[in-house]
Amino acid sequence: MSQPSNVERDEQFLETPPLTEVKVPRRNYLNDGTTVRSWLLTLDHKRIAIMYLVLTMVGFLLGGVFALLIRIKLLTPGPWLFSANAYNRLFTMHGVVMIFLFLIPAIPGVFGNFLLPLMLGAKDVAFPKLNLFSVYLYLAGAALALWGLVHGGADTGWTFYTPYSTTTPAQVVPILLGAFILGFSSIVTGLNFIVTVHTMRAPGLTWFKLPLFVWGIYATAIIQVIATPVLGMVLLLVAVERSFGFGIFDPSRGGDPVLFEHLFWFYSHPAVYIMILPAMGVVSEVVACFSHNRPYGYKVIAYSSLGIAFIGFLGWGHHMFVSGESVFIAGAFSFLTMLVGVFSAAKTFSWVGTMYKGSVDFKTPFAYIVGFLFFFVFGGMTGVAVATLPLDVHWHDTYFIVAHFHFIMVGAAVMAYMAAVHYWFPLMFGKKYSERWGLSGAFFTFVGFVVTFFPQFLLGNEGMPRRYYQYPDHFQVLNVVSTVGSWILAMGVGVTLLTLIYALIAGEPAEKNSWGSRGFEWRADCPPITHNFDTQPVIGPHDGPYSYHLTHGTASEAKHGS
Amino acid sequence: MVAESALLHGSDGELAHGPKLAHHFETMEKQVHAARFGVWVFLGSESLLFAALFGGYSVYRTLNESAFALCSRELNLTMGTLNTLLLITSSFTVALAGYFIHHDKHRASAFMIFLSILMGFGFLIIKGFEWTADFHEGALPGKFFHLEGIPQAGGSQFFSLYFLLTGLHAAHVIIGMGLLAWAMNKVIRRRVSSRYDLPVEVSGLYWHLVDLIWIFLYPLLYLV
Amino acid sequence: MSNATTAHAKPPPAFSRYVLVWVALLVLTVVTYSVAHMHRGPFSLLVAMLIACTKATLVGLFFMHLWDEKGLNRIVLLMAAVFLGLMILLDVSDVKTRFAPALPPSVEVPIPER
Amino acid sequence: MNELLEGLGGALAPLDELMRKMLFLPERASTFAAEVDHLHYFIITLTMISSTGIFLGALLLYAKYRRRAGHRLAEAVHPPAWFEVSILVVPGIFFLLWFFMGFKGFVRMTTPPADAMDVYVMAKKWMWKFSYPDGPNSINVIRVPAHRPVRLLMTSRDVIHSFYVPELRVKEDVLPSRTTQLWFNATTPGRYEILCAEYCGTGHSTMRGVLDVMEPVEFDEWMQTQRMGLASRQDMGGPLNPDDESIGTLAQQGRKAAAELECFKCHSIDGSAHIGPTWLGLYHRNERLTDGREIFVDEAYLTRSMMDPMAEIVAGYAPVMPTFQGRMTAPQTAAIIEYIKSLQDDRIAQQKNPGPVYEPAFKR
Repeated sequence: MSQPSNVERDEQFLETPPLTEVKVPRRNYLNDGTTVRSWLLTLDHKRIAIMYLVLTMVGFLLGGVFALLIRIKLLTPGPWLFSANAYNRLFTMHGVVMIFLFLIPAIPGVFGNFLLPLMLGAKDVAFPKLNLFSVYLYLAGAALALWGLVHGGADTGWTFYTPYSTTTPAQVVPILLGAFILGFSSIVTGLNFIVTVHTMRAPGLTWFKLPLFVWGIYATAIIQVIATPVLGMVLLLVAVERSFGFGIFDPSRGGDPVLFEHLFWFYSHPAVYIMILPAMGVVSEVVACFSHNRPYGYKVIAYSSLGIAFIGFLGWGHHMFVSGESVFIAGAFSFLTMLVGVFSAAKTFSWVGTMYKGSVDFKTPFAYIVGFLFFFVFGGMTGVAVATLPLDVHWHDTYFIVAHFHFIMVGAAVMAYMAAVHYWFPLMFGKKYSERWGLSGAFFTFVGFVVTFFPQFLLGNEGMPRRYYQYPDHFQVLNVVSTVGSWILAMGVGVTLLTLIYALIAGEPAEKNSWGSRGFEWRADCPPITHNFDTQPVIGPHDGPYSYHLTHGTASEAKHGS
Repeated sequence: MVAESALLHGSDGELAHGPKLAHHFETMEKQVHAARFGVWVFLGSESLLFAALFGGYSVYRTLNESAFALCSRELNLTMGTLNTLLLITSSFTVALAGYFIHHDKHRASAFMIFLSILMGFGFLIIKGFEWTADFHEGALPGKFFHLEGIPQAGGSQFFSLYFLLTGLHAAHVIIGMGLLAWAMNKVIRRRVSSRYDLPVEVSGLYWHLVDLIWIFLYPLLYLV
Repeated sequence: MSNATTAHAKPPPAFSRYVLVWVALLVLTVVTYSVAHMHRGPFSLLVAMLIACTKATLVGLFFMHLWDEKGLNRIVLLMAAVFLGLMILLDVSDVKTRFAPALPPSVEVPIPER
Repeated sequence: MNELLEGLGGALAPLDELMRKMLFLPERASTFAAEVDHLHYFIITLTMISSTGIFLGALLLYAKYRRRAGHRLAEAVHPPAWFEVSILVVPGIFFLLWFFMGFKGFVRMTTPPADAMDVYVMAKKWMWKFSYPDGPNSINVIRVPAHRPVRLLMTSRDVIHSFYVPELRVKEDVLPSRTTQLWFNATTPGRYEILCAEYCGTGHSTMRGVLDVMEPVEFDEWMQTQRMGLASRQDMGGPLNPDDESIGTLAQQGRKAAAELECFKCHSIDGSAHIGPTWLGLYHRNERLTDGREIFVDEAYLTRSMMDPMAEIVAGYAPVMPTFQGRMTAPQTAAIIEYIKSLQDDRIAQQKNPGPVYEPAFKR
């Protein structure tokens, strides 16, 4: 097959086919083999993405139920509804399920898998069998963790601090091994994405023509590959100490619990960047598409992703300012943490700048992103505030910290996840969701989120420590407000879920590229065929992921004539 | 796309059937490049599996410097040195295996891999002797540690780390030997040629990583 | 398209190079063994680590063919080492500058010569 | 920041009080509470301004560039260089400014003054035990004098706890089998709740103590009565059981514990030679060890020599002392050390007990 000459190739992609009547797309990856076996043993990155979507959504709902139970108990200061032990198991499993089963695998697993090959113009990820293996690793890890939960659960908190985690009679080892296996699923996914980005790019697709979502996933993959093995070994050390009495962290035998905290947070701080970097990638894509404008400072965003990935490894000590760490090293960690904050701030200004001189269309994904902007800036700056030493002395292990990381994990990462689901819904399922219900779901999620977590900042200021089953009475008012907020948040998530499920079943088919995006993934059909593109896409010299300033445009504008 | 079919049938052309070109790669050469890069990233992440233990080792060594020195003298230095020489030589033979496969000398290459696996067994056997000697001596990890003359704090930490580090390394030696056996099978069955030697190279790289880690373990554990 | 030139474009390395590296590794092992038997000064750890690093780079460059390797494969192990060194640096400096009684009770005993 | 506000005098006090109420911050009962709060206001107002600013900026840009009917091509707009540089540099400057302001205060908050009064805190699963060097112990209630620096030497019997008094803006984890320190200078007398801030199991949320800040005069009287009470109950010796409410100063409990553990078989307390070195005047003395090293006798050395006596043997003494590792509980160790510290011959006894040597935060 001779290579088409440059000019000829450009025309082929400049004219988008005129808007023909919307018919059910010919066979695509969804209806290409519908036996259960074809799904369970699929090597198609898109089907693996759908499997991840279902699994992580189950994890998200399970974690959400735990959260609602915790909030209900906190309505009253005294013992009520269930015992302290049950409460401790609840918040532990809320942490473990939400972090290891949803937040870390969700955006890389679902959208990384689905979109990376499409955005790179490739047929699949570099190692499809390895990709399927990562799904089954995820299933094994999740099954082990839930088995541990059913047989008594752990009451150590998701941080497993020794010597409590090595001495408590609860079922900690299965959950540790579950998290260990989930770690490997994350490493394998990260490895797959790094190799894919390096070797599977379409002809003409240089590094700085990559969509910013690919930069986000690439930076996340680097962290996954480097940080997760350390967590795997630390959890193994705790399991070994519990079962064989190795005494690595046993304080009476010369062990140092602060060493455990060092090794644990060496992974767990970069892990929060594993959660937020893909979300940032989604935000860059959605803001660019809905303002029909190039990202304002593409290089700043791209380099900031890598900056966060590498400098993010330096700041883990800010979790231990008051846990017996030396004053000097606390100062060093506080300084290094400030550097990471700079990259996030730079990205935020670029996103807002993207709307300058664009033509902004307020649809559901964009609504989530505007919410993301406020929560991410507020959550991020409270994070930098908590990295200021004297304030952390007052705030450490109080509800201020709980509010801070929920602002980032729920306010930023989950909002971006919701934006991604709505934005790529037509591409993934070829169906349209109802805009009205989508926006109302988003509205309830915002209101519920603010009413739930804003009072927790004030609780933290007042000095209510975290993980408290019973609390002093003067904290009750804010706790009640927060619990009511959690109900509104649950309603918001419920409405969104129903809207999407309804659209899946009874939504009318979406025509190709309904948002008018110039992203590479939108050049495939909605939903794409099994090997993504009929002909190998080639990126012309001045074509790019955000070429909104060029003549070619979406089907809709073909009608109006540009 | 014409080039890659030539790739499969090496000069001597007696490949039973070469590796399958996956549908999502344009050329065989890109697939091999991706595989090698993937193996390298895997080696980087696998070596970081030891990071937590090296971190623990360095912290506890700064805390009880002298206790670590005393414990390290409890270990059998001759066996440790022998193991180091064994692993280095096996790394050498694996490298030779790669060399021979470049020159399509399948039998020599298979023999070299066989030698390396043999040395791997030797390493494990010596390790077994060392561990049983430690068990009898009482140089055991954590709460089982009862060596007199060595302060409790340093001693139990050293031997916990010793057993964890050597145990994890031994596990990697076993995995490495499995990979080498898989590669040897490929060489004997002439699945590989000078054009396509990925299995030999991948198992070689893994074995060299295992040797690399032992090169650091040896001075840290035996020569404190 | 990434310039994936195959590693074998150049002539494959000579046999003698492997033997040379093998001998160098054996010599370095003997060196580190004998250095450990000399007086155990504050620098013994540093010397042992330097020797181990040279052996590691030898294995890495010649046995693992990083010498004639293109592209990112070269820096992967280096990055792993950098992050490991970073973690150890910060952990040890914390332990060194911590409030003395907050450290695990450690006991200094006189170390006999080997 | 702090000096600036004091300079403005009362003018800002109502605003100060309003901000504190608005942010639900507890009262200020320690010297550095005010400073922490002012830094808090500075940072939180910046956070509020920037997040609402960015949010409103986004809404404004949306309003201005709303997608009107039809679709026009976006101009190719490139961000000016100053924009790309400033979005990195400006936040960087602010964050580093926060760091320097914070670190200065943190060093002062973590370096106790030399004249601080020591109190030993022992945290146990779901309760606090306090013992004064030469005063009583008590469970869950600690009395401290106002306007005087107090240093808490804290250790835990089982898992990590954390001593946290919101009103004093102080918090420090309590690590098992080692000692962490925390100091404060309480300003307003009152009873403040002590909370455990590090998760420690079922009773984590009910592990609450009371910090009773008393007027200095009142505190001295209380301490006197306690000591006198102890003197009369001098001989009612009972075995020192760390769990029950025992009487006598920590030093006296140390004497009882030493008697119980037969320390006096080898150590004299009146300076006379014996199998082991005499305890009289042992504290804060330079000792020469068998291997020629010179060491300074402080708590760390005393603990080490109790836990592993073979390590550092004083020159001229036989290595016969058995190890007490595992045979002595932490409070017994602390009590014996306190007793050894109290054994100064009369010349030394008159001057105020200098208390343990404080290393400034940086020197290990």
